[in-house]
Amino acid sequence: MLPANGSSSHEASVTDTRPLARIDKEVATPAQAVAGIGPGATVLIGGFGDAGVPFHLLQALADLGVGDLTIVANNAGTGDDGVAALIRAGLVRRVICSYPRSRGSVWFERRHQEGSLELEVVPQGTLTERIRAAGAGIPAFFTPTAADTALGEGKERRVFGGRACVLEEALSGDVALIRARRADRWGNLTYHAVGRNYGPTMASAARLTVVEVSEPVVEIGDIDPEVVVTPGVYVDRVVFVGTEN
Amino acid sequence: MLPANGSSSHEASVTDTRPLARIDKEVATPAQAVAGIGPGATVLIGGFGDAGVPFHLLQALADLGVGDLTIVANNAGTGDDGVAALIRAGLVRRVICSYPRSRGSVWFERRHQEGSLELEVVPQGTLTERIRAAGAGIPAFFTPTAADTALGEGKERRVFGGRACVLEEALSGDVALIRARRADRWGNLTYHAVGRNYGPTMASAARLTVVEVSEPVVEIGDIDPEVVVTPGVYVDRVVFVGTEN
Amino acid sequence: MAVPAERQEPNRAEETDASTQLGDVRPWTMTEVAGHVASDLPVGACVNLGIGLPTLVPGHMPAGVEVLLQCENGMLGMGPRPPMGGEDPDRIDAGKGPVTIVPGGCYFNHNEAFAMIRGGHVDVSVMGAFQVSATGDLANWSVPGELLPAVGGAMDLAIGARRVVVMMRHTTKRGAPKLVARCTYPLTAAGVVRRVYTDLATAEITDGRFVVRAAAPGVTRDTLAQVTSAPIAWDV
Amino acid sequence: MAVPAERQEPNRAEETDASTQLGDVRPWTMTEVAGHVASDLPVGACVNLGIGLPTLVPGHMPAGVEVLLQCENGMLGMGPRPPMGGEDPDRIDAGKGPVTIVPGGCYFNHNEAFAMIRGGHVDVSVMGAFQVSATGDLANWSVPGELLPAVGGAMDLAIGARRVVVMMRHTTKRGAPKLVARCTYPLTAAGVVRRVYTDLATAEITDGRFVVRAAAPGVTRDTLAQVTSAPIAWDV
Repeated sequence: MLPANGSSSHEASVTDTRPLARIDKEVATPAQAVAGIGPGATVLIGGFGDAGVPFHLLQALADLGVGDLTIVANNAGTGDDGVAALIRAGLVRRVICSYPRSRGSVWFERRHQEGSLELEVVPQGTLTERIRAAGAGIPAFFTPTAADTALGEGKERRVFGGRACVLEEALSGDVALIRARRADRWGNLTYHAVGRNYGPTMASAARLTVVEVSEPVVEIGDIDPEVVVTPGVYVDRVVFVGTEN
Repeated sequence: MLPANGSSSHEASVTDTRPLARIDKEVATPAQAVAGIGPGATVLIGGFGDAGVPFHLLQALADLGVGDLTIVANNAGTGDDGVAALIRAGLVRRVICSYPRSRGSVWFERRHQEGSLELEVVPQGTLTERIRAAGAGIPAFFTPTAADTALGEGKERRVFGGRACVLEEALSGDVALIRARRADRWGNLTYHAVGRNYGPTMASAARLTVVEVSEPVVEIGDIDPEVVVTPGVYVDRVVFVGTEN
Repeated sequence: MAVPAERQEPNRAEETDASTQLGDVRPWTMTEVAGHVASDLPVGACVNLGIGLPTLVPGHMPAGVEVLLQCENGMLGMGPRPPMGGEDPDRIDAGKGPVTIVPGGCYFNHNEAFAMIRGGHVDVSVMGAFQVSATGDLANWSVPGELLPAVGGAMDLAIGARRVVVMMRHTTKRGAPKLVARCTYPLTAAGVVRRVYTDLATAEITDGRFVVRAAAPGVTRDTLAQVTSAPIAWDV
Repeated sequence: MAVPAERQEPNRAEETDASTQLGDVRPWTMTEVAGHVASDLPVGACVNLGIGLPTLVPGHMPAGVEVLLQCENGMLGMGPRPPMGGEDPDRIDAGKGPVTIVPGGCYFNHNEAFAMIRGGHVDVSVMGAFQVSATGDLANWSVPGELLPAVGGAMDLAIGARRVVVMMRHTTKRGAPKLVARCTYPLTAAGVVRRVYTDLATAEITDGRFVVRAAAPGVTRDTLAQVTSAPIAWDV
């Protein structure tokens, strides 16, 4: 996702010194990978339980120390790492998630009780569909999920084919932080098992998509074009972090 | 997609003679694969140009001779085969497609001029998104495509984020006919190059999904679970037809 | 996460057994109940199992009967727990416990998993519940006045699966009925439950009643009426 | 299928050259125009090329400059036409001609291809057009009164790509202006075109005018005004 500048005329551009002729999205460290994320950012974070959680990127973001973040994730983090590290450090203003209450969500519960953390609970399928809609250029959609329940209150309601539905709007991020298995230097990705979860969807829905990968970044052509799961066009930065978490 | 009968109590079902304990979706011939498709059916047909067109299934459907069909496809067929075979035989009442006018769409043009064929033209991205919505349980969505154009006339219009959009409804089929490369007996599919096109989406959006494959059907476990493109749950029948068209 | 595992923590567990105080009644064990659920699953069905009690079901499938277990985090063909040492943090079920994948299984992303659920491609969803009403209303995601609601995929499964069945104990720990005329807990979805499997009875939901199709040994019409707060019919 | 190949059939072609009748003007060839488009593509950009004239662009990319060509039928990294005998019916471009895939390319389904387009992930869409207005309105899918309209992906690309540019001849075969104050042909989308590349000029669309950034040899303000039916400014 390059900014579509192209503002030079073709004559001017003859003397244009192009900064790069080669696309290489790899960066060396998680710190470089999260550089530039600013206070108040909305951050989409992949993972379900511990599967597919970009722990290294989250630690780097916690170290960066920017606050007032809105976090969009399935869970609200457990223990001291991952999303919990951000919440513990007081960097999070708002959490949009499906399942905040997990065994070990201590930091989330503490900050929430303190009143310093807003919470929006979204049904899991609606959460992923809202993110997908943002990536796919769909501003809003109707879904039967949560119609006529407490989570559908205040939403526009309409009946389709005899079935009550609610209107849900797209949910995009300033940044997406995800974890994948393999990447090439163009950012094409494959995943490992259910670590895939939110990755492909979140990658499409943020202005800056950052990926940690468990295998060393490979050259273009090393991933079969038939098995790429996330096309590189959705990816901005890739950092190799290995398999240990 | 089994009908969820399960109407027997657990006691009755002890003596239930289950018809099959093994899932095997392979059938022997294209004729068997299209058996049971009735007059008036809405048929989703994969393919873009000649890529991914299920020519064998379409010929079998033409041979079956059921009429009054509604065809949903990208194109309206060229030459004498594929979708054109159905139109030529007078079996089609209505075509919902994106690009009806291709070089060689002789049968479509003839039947359309005769007035025996209704046509609904849908922008390509809206067509695939309407089919996707049907498969994903989304009854309707807003899209900026075609807003304030002739193809958006008569549709509900609403502005999101300063941008005009129209409301589009899900488009499902009674049957989907698609072409893939490899299938296992559970119906898991992989595709070949851009032959993939509408296949995965249409497979999810029909009550009966029928697939012709270019390679012999393999045993379960022979396709890497990471590279399956269409999960078998969307597939009802598979027939091996080889690579020649 | 059809039913939260956290619901079963000691301080809020409503899953212990009050039914044993009903005279001669010999309630089914939940293992037996799992067998009842399993024997009703059609061959080839795509089945989503909520966490907690429903995870007992696969252990009771007849050998050689192929059923596809769908996991909403992105897997079809979920297999049993791996042997010790074979766990993979990226191969877990909805309750975050380690699992395997069977031959014929596949992975997909979360969005696809819920498209599959909401789009009607899951044949049977087996869930736990706090309350089920005689019109099929389901309450299994939140308790009244809760500070930290957590819904997970419960609402998607409830409206999306072609057949929703509930597996639970017949009453709360304190003996309060969970089969009710009208749910007092927040709804997950209205009118979706087709059948309940409890330790006292298996009942279909039809015409605003629980129609009993099987009852545990010693369960009489009177005993069942005592612990059920909804119209009951018998068709055993 | 941003612009239908059928538009170029002899009986309806509007793509031949009327500009050569303008005195000393030496119009650029469409090959030269393709070079103008190519030289403005940012490195690493994701670019969708309409069928017809825009397919000339890849041949003019500087060697070693990596640009991702997106094809709306489900491919990123579209490569050149294969050698004779290397054609594959499943490896075609939007115009249905045989192509290859470059290292780093990948396949995806049609729905994903259009999610990518509509979702703003295509940086530049290069299209042909019947008419472009001074406010960026685009008309390239249908002619007035047409019996058999066919839209393809034109509307999706027009509203979805982050930058829409048009490559076309400056006038119709009969010499009628294609750069107009207001389109008389059915719109593909309103206010989307940012730049036009013709055989006579390259112009940015700004503030309701065509701002000329470059002109072919011999093109004067007067000659351009003769064949353009819209406000023009010069900023060469």
